[in-house]
Amino acid sequence: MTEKLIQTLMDGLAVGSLYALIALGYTMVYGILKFINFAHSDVFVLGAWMSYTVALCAGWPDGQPTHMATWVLLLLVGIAVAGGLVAGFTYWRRKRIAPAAYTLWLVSGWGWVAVLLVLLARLLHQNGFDIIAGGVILVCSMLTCGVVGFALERLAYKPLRNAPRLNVLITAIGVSLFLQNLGQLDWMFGTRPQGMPQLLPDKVLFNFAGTPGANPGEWLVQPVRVRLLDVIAAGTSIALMVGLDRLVFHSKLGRAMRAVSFSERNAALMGIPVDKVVSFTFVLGAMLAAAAGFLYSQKYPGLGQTAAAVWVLLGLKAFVAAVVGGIGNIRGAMLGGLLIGLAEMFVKAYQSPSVVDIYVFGILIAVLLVRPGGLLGKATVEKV
Amino acid sequence: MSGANLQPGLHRPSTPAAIVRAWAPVLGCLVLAIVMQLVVGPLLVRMGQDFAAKLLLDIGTNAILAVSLTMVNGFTGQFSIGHAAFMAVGGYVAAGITYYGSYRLFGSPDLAAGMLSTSTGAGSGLFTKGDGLFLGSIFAGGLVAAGCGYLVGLPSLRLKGDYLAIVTLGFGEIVRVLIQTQTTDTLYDPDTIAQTPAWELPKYLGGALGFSGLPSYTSLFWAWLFAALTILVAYRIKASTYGRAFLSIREDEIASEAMGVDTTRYKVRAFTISAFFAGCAGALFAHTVGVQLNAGELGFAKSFDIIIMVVLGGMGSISGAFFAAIILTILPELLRNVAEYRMVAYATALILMMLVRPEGLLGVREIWEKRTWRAIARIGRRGTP
Amino acid sequence: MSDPVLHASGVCKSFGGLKAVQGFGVSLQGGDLKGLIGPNGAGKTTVFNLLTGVYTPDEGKITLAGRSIAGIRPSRIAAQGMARTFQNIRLFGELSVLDNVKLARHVRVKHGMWASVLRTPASYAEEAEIDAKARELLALFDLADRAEEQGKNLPYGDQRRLEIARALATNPKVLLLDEPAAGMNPQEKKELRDLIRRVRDEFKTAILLIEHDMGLVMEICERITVLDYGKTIAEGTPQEIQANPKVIEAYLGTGDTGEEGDQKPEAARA
Amino acid sequence: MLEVRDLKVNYGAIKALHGISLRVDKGEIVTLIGSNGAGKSTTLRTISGLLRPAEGDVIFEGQSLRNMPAHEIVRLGVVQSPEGRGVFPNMSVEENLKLGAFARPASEKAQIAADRERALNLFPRLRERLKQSAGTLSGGEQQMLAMARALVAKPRLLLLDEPSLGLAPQIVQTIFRIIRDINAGGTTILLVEQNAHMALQVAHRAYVLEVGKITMEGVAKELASSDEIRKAYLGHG
Repeated sequence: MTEKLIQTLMDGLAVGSLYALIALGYTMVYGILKFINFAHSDVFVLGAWMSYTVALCAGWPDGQPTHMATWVLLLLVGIAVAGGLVAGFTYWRRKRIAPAAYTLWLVSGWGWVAVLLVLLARLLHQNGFDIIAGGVILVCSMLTCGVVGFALERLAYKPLRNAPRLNVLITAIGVSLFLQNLGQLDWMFGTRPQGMPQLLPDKVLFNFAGTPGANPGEWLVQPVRVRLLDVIAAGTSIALMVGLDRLVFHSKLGRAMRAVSFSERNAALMGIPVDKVVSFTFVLGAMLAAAAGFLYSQKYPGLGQTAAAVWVLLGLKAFVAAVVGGIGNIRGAMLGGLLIGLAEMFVKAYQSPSVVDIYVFGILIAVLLVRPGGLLGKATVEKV
Repeated sequence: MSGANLQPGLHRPSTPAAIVRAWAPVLGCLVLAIVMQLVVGPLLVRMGQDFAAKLLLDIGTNAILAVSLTMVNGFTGQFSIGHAAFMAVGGYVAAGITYYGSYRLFGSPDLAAGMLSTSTGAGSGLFTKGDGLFLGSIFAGGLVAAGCGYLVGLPSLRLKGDYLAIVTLGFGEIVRVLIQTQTTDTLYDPDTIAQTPAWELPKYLGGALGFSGLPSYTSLFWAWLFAALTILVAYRIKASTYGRAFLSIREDEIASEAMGVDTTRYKVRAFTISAFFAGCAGALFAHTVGVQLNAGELGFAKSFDIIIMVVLGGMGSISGAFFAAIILTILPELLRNVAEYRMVAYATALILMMLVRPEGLLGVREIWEKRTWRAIARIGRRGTP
Repeated sequence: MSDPVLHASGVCKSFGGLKAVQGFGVSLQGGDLKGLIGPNGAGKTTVFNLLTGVYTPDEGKITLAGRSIAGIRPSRIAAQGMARTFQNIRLFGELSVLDNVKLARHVRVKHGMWASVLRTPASYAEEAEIDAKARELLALFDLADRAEEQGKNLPYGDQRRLEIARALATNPKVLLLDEPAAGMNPQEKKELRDLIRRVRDEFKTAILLIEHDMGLVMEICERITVLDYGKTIAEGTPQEIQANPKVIEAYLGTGDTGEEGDQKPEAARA
Repeated sequence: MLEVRDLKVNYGAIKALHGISLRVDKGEIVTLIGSNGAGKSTTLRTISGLLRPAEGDVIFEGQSLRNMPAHEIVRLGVVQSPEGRGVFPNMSVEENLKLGAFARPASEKAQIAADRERALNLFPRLRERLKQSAGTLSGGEQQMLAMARALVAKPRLLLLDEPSLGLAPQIVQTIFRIIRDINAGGTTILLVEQNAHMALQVAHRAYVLEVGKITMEGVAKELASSDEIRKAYLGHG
């Protein structure tokens, strides 16, 4: 009995830390811009698929890399050339280099770093340093999603900074649908589910408790199994979360983020470049989501197509976690993530896997009705 | 749309004239539905366009969905992203009634059907014996959905905007999972069904596998009758003092409350009415030829489809939602060759719409209003709205 | 004397530790026109929010036509005869000017929603009445020819006037005007002044007015209440108020930096 | 040092400023007084780049601020202490001060520390509360924090928006004394105030703003004794 309890607890924490990682992105964007970035869960999915693509490029199984990988290089060259053209043209006409050129170069530069990382991962993999290669793939996927987050913010959300919240919400839904369906196209990831190769080693680190049976390897009561993969996943997410916490609460940039989240106007008066801080927040959130995507795909290697309901639901649950914890509150997101993870695992273990969602959304509705601002959040009242 | 010529409030008609004006549009809805059934449908079938007739059927259902969602998202400015759940509730309730009802009454589910039971083609008449049962089931589905709508509307007492949206979404998911986790059995043996007490029958709705073997009652007549009635009711609400109350909540909730509109009550009311029609649409959908009722398909993806119709048509425009429903039902068929780009295109359209014209194509305007045409004329002259 | 239409006494409200309004009282009879003034942040709008039910008072009594209204929701207070305008205009921007006013009649509507949907003779009758009444009001406010325009497209001064027209359409016993002259030019202000007087005379409404344009307040209000830091510091006729040293201090400051050698300005001594 | 030329600002359909011009010279305290809604804060917000003028220009040391984003204007040394204090309530006093120095490069570290010391010396009460979160400070302390925070940004022109708003008279006195001290230390100040008498006491020159227009300007001491001011505030009569 206790074994099952402890095992469930551990599973819950492992999954919960992933939820928390995704929830952070929702919460950071909400904290700063006061809107729900519905597309965040799709960035998470993108992170998983990107890891898959990069892993194939790095030569993991002898499979065929997704089509996406082949045109990325072309695109990068294209972007870099376009940036050069824009820069040259504006310099020729106005004797200054247009910001657009910088943006293009930034995207392209980031892309080239990604390409180098792929090559690095390949090299490491070929020489048997798989764990390090896995780390490189993680970084690569995070970088790419960071760029995607940046582009989304600049193209879709920034023009709506002062628009009614409903419009922004609809745009976010639009962006989410866009990413889902774009990913399904043949020249992206395609519609077929794929199996994620094992990048990180997995084995049972040790067992404890349980009642052994007569023969070795036989158990009357299943012991608590501590798996390496879970430890790595939970460890990585906790490290990222602690890092984020330090960044937000103990750095100049973090102070700027918090200032912007309280009041864009007053932050600007402090000399804080609000647009840059907002972009940075998006990038950061996207990178955390990508990390979660990577870790998730390691734990559950079956990758559904990008628009698969499973993915969307996962994202939604992370989002529920953010709301339950108090959206806009970073520590609330961590708390909410763990809470939802635990709830999910306990329902799975003690009731039935199929009713998990009822509980998750039930918690959401209950929390919202009792504390509309979430557990750690504050409810806001409109000024008359 | 039959009510388009009504300009309420300008004159006070004599009582008999008022009664005629009040009921003529209802009659109009009936006539439209009959024409669809007896003229348009058979004509399309004769031309070999069975497929077009089927599309016409879908348009009817989708129009109900879009127009009913407009009442919540457009009129009161709340944001529901769980509309498909009401559809599912209505669909399952109605399906349970007709399926098991047909067994109990007629001994088998597929013998009784309305006129368009034979695909969408021409039949022999308007009504057969199953139609009464069907009509009852539609209302039952609508009412149960309305009850759910009431429940979902209640949180709007405390929650606004994004938060309310999440609750509707959460509700939708709960409904879906509740249906899916039922037993996967569907009873099909008449004797068993006859012996099972009525209150136990709702357990057997197909669960995760979907509810199959439903009679195809939905005909052009029913689909268009309900579509026309939905539009008529929506229009009459919008063009009445209650419609202004709804719209005022959307425009400025605080001012609306200060002017004496009990905003929470009206929001709940909007949710309830909207859910009722969505439930009816679900009932019609469940009994459409070629459809297998499956809660898994009535999740947020379906809700988003309906939202796209409402947003593109215009937030608060009944005719906008109607036309968007038509276009977005036909478009996928035209875009068969590039089907995988369809959703990408929708998504892009949604984003662009928000960037360029956030109120949707028509805004709150209706296509029959003069100001709409004035605006269009202005665009024509100057090239800008 | 007849009973007051609006009577408030000892009304208090705190937000967190901040005492926004302390012991506020006011008494209005039909046809009264009172001013409520005070420096920024004195709690004037909070008083309005308390009277109209946006906030619930912590303490104190508010009665409207003899019935207590403290703590009931704004829509019910509006139904009982309290109407207001807002400091930052809150029109229904997408709705037409006419519909803005028509909406305000909603609170007096007797037929139910189903009657509207079924278009019963009663609903026709009432809609006709609403329409007539709204047009009448628009004519009175010189807005008749803009009836079909969207509220948000009106020029600023017209928006302010439309807000007053809308408030009046609820048939209020008490009308609260929150800075109706803000952002108006002198000509518009003059017209507004006449309008407010006319409203008072024709509708016999009791009016409570928050305004920063002292010229306007002094000219049209019979009595004025001055708030500072949530407290009533003076109450009286415009002349009394203008001469009241406490009021002058609240508005112009003491001018005393506590340093020797600074001469006290004229006004502060008056 | 600062010149505002024929500035017109609109909020949507509302014309907030109908073309105002004013000038601030180096070393001065200039005050902009007027009743509520006259457009004082609008003027300051336009200078510091939060609002864009419909017409007119703002020139700071020969450079137009018209199209410059707010955060770059801060870098030029035009620092605003916003209306209603605008401290960040969830951050400690210390963090708020650090934000004040946000725009300054890390290379000025020693300088920043010195400025912080100087600001804390002006407001010794803040020093006792460095670790306390700003939201728990009293109104007067928040105002002090807002000013100290602006000082850490090393302003050449300090814009103060209603520092006396909602404060008890004694604290107002302290605040104004400190404003004078800050000016004595060489910082030019543009002070927006409702508390006319107080403002006219400390300022060198003054502008009176009424409904988006400047109706009077002159030497502060002279304006202080004029009846016009009283009229502007309390109406004619």
